[in-house]
Amino acid sequence: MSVEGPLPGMVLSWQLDGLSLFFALVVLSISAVTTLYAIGHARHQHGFPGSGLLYALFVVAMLAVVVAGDAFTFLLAWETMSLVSFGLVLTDHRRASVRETAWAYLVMSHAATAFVVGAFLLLARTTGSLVFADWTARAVVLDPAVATLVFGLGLVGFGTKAGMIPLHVWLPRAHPVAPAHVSALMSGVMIKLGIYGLVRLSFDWLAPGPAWWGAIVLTLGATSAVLGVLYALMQHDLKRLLAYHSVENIGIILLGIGVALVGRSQGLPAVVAIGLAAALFHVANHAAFKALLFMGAGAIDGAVGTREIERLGGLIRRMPLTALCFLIGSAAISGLPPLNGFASEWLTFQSLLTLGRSAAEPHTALLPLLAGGALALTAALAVACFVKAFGVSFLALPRSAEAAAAREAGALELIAMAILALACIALGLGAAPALSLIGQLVPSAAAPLAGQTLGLGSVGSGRLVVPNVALVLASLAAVAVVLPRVLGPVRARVAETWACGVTLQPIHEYTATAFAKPIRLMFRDIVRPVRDVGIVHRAGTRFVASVHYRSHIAPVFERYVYLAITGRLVAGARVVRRAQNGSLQTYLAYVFAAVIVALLIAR
Amino acid sequence: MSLAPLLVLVPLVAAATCAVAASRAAAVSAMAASLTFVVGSIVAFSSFAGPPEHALYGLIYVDALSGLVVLIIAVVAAIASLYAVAYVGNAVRAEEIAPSGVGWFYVWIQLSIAAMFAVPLMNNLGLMWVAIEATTLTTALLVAFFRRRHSLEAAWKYLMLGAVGLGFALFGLVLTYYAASHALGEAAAALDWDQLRANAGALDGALMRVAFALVLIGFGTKAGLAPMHTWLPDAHGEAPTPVSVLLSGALLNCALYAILRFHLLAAGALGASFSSDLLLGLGVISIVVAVPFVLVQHDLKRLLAYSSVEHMGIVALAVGIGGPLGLFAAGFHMFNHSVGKTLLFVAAGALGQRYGTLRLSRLRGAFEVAPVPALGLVIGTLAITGAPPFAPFASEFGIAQAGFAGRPAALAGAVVLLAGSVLVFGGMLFHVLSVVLRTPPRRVHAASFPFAAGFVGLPLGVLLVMGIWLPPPIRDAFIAVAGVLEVVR
Amino acid sequence: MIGAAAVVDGLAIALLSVALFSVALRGLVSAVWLLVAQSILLAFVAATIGVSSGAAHMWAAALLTLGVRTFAVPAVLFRVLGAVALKRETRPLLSTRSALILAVGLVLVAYVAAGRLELSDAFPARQALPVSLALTFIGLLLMATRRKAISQLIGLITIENGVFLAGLIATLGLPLFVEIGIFFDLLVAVGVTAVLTLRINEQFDTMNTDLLRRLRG
Amino acid sequence: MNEAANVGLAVIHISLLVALAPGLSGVIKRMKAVLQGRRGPPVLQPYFDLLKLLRKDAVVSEHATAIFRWAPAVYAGCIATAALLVPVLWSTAPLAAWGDAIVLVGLFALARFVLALAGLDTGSAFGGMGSSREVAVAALAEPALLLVLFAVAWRTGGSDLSGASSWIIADGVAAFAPSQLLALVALVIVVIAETGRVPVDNPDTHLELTMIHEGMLLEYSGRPLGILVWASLLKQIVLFALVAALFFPFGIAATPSELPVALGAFVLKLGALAVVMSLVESSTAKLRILRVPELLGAASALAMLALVAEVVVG
Repeated sequence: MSVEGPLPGMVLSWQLDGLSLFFALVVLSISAVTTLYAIGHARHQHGFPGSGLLYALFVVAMLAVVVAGDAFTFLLAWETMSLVSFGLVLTDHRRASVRETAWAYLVMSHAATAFVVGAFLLLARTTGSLVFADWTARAVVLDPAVATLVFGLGLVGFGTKAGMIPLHVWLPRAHPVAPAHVSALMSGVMIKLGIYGLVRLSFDWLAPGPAWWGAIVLTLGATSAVLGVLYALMQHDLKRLLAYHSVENIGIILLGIGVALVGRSQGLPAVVAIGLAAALFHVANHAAFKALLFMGAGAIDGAVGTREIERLGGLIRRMPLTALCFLIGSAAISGLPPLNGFASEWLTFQSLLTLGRSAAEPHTALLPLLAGGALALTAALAVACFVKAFGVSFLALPRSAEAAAAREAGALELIAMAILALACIALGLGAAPALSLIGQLVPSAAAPLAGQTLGLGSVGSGRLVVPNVALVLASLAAVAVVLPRVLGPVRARVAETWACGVTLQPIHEYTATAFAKPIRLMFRDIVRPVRDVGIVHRAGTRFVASVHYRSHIAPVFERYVYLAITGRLVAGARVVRRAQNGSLQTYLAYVFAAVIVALLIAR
Repeated sequence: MSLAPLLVLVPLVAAATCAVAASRAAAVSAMAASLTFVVGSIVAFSSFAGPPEHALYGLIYVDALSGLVVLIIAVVAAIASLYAVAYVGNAVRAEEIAPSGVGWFYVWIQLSIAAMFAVPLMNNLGLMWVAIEATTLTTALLVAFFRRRHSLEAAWKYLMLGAVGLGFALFGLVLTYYAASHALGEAAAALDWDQLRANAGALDGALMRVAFALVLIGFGTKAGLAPMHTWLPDAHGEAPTPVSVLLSGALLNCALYAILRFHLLAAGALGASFSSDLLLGLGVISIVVAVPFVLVQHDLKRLLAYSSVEHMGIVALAVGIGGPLGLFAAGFHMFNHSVGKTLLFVAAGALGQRYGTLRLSRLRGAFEVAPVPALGLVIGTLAITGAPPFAPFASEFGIAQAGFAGRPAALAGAVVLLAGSVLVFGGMLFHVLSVVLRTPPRRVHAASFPFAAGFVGLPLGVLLVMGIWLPPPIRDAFIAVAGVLEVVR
Repeated sequence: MIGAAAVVDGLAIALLSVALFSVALRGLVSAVWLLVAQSILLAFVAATIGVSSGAAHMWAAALLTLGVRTFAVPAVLFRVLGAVALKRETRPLLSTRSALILAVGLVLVAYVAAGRLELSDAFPARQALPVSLALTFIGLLLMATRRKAISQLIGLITIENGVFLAGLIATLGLPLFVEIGIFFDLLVAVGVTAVLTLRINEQFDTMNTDLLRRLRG
Repeated sequence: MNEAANVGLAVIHISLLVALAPGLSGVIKRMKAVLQGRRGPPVLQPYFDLLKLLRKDAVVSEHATAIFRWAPAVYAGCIATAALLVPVLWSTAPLAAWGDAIVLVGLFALARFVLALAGLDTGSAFGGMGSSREVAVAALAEPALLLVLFAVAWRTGGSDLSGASSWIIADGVAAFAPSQLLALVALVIVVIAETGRVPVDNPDTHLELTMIHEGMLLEYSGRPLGILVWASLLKQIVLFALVAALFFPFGIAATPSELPVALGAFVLKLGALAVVMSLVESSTAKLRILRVPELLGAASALAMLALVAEVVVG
């Protein structure tokens, strides 16, 4: 089915192969749930009149990106997606920071699209057509330099949309500003389309390239993962924290893709399969638990009115169901068994190990294994981050009046969150069937499966059967509870928490800043915290009246990469602007010079 | 008898009646514009379909390319005249224009429309030059219509630079005439475009190189190509909005039309590379020069003016790249830019009248003050800066695709196009957002803007539809235009 | 025939010297008179070519030149000058000496640029084409270095004269109706400029265009 | 080996580890005391403490929620499941068919997650401090642990622990290759950090400000505390078993007849490790929390070195 496009000989066509179907499934399922949530959440969010329409257009645009059959349709859908999400991010445009963020977001995605256009046109130059089918049918025979250029342009273009370090700057600024259901969709699904583009480019349209392509993706993936989670740990706005976690999870997905790329360049189909399966499986998992967590954050924001963790606390008593769903989401994102996060991270570990073992030269073997170390660091930091996020927000005593007065989220919101929570559990326990589905959809991503068991199945290689492990875990937990009863019943008496003899006040509790302090100090060279402490003495005395403490994380990328570029651009523009100095004589001189140059050229 | 001569006649008659019946000049001008719109469309679409036609004893010659320019002028003139009714009414109420001057305003408007229609229709290159000179003269006084110091300054520079440019163009024309008379014999036909185009091969090479160089710089000044563009932001910024619309939407294209005619002659005589490379070079320079002025700008209309410089550069780049796709996209982009820029200037004009100023720092909260023009401004900016799904993206994509598939210079041009459009997108959006959002000022002038939805909705609708699907007649039109512009490489 | 070529060359050189003289001059009134001199010389050139080639329309061109360039245009200029008190050009951007050096340099550039275009079988005036280009350049120089609006207009008319000279000698005159069109345009251009100059004078109560520098960026 | 035998073996496996766990802790305490010139508590003292705790009533904070109540059960379940993954007596660990080294690390992470949350649940400052430091230390220990597992897995064909140990048994002498030595030292440092031994944390003290692991348990009392302490001791013995399995798997039974020999070998290995631990504990002082990263950074570096030596030198 195709429609005549605006340029001669151009056809707007659609294509639906396994990969498109997989991403379409992810888009559809998550947007269905977020729509349900949006309806429930409407009473909090003062959307402008057209926001419902924009939201529907956003979902349609994302679907169109995934099923686009040629470069022009793809770009149409791609940029419409950015434009619409820009509109949605601008929902409460009263605040100047929101406008600034939305503008930065749109300009960065527009610049990314320019890179993608460059890559597409280079491909169109050699194949002579814009239709994707032509690009895959004749494996595009590019000479290496052009192929590398196309891959580089695609990586930058799609990487920016995915939120890969160092192109991630828009993500932690745009997501917290958007309303909950929009940021759930943006973070859960939209950034995955960047991954979709990258997978299409590197596995469908380009012939296998040199191994260092994969190495670069692996390095960028590892950096995104570690830095993403580190910055997340330092944030105390729940949504910014979740946004940085999107950067981290994109890093994990890129690790899978990197493994697949190296495998493809060295002709190891098994490695490609496990790498790609891990990446795609994590795409689905991340979509589920990230959307869940953003909805949770939205529910908290609706109930308490703030997303600042330092002013939450004790919400588990007032919002038990939200707390349960948020807990499941947190456990899933931290990669804890038996949930889906663990299953895909396990697969990513296995893919790194498999590549490490089967790589030809030693030095290509070393990189994936070290990336494995980075992934382990990321997983551990993620646990720390979500213990902080969940613990400080939900447990112990409420730190502010609003938190104390919080009320449970609406029914629809809870249903939406419950669906996704169950999805996390189902995808975890049902990891094997999910992976076999992915294998059928994308043949080149058929993970090594033997019935319920994940793993290569060769002697000594790792194996994982999530349901069985979960069963054993549950039964042993039960035994641990029942066995001591042999020694007779015991009673539990309720008393106050021990606080060195003082009745416990919310002030005694550990704040998020304090919780993250050890890690902040341990990684201070990377994270570079900035701290200013102001002490106000009572007039004329040495006695301290009040202490003012403010700490934030130096926006390294923003200051040294983005503001540097834009600053120089604007400064350069100011210099050039002086050329239009208003005097007719100068303008005549310009015309004169132009005539002289033209005559010289024409001689 | 073809309708072409009517295109010049109707505005002239209207100008005369406006001069006489000054009180009802607005209605006369609006009617004349609608009439020319209808006639212009008929002439244009007949030129796209059939072979080039002659009229008025060979004086008038209409091929597909001139048909496109006629169509553009018809559309832009109609919008400008219709909008002028509301604009001038508001201006008079705000004492910016003396009631006595209203009649003269419409006289000059219709005269300039007549002159603009004459440019693409004239077969004789000399008369074409005369028509372009006429457009300059008629619009010069319009630019200075507001009796403010800035308008006078803008008009003075506009006139001086325009006259100098056309002086050099005339010099080039004389050399072409010499080469033509040398090749075709002494007859008056030596300056007729169709004859010249037919046997351009016989023209002397060395002469045509110098002639094309002079013509390119000369008419380039009128088309606003850098570095001769310096008058453009002053003129478009200070002129009353309907005049800015005419200048930006139609007049630049007339000058570009003249360049394209000489480009075809030079290509015939010297082979395509010389003139294409010059056009491509000027196009790239225009895009590069426009960027800094868009990034740092303090006036809304000047911002739109620099965007016009960039888009004229893009069209020149497209013709320079050449090839069936490149030329198709060039014609397509000419049309898109005119429609989009007309919308933007109308919106800017409406806002300007509501705020009483066009300084970006004082334009705030336009969504609340004037929602329809504000929406038109934002979506128009997104369209004009080449964001899909609007038509300018399709044409710029076509140009880039042709560039990437073309010679190394074309590839470099396409890269500059992509980079330039991103920077301009960022710059313009930043300014427009600061205009549209934020909290509005307390005091705002009252200014009527009738059929606002029509003025904003229609062009946007056209740009949106053509961004996704081109109706067959329009597609054939652009193919025909590409056919005319086709230059055997 | 040969004699005519020499006459035309002589007239061209005279035209060039008049232009160079106007570069050196400061007074506005004298500048207009120099313009009149240029027009008369142009009329003679047209007449000479008309005599030698016998082309009827050359006579018409000569008459037109006399009519428009020698009478109408200066008349407008004098009327404008009448309305303005100050008759002298304020200090131009370049000192007279450096302006003259630059003018001579431009003439050289014109000769180099136009020299290669040997118009073989056109009117055998070797000097005329380079002179026309030189006149154009000098006109542009005048416009670029003068502050008064009127002198910029005079520079503009000098450019028009240069182009007109090229038109005359290169092809024994452009087709008549084109010629008429160009003359009509020149007249209207001068008219419009005069109106603008008066308005500037009325608004800024001086014709010094240095005040016209407020539109920047 | 049919199904019933498997289950039987699993039960023996888990009950052996559960039984020996407090004893191991007692032995280490006793050795430390001897090294420090004092008699020290009887080796069976931990058993008495645990049984006393399991019979006592619990005092639960008013702010405690379901997380506080369910934490002990989940914590114990995780550690027990992890125990089933490590080959101790029989060549293939009971759960070898369903999980591998990475699942072990995952289970430890889940245990830590639950316990840290329980620490925060009651709102006491000490619980918060304990959890914060526990996750911080773990954040540095896990990468080292995983790199060690990768180094071993690279040699033995994959991350399956049982496969690894039987490969090393078959390989024999090569087990003492230099890269393995580096990995062993790294793993020992990680074990010290994970079990809260002296350089990182002091298991015997109740001085709130210095406790990491104990800090989280502060609010627990009675039976839940008993379960938690027993589980953390179980974790310690599992880690020791892991060290044994990965570096000295010799003596693990391949046929039922060798089971007694395997038991003896296992006890011997535990003893050796206990000696090492007590030597380390009594010879070093507790590091400041901000110095711990240097120690664990060294462990990660050693693990990376082992990996490089393993992969590049081969």
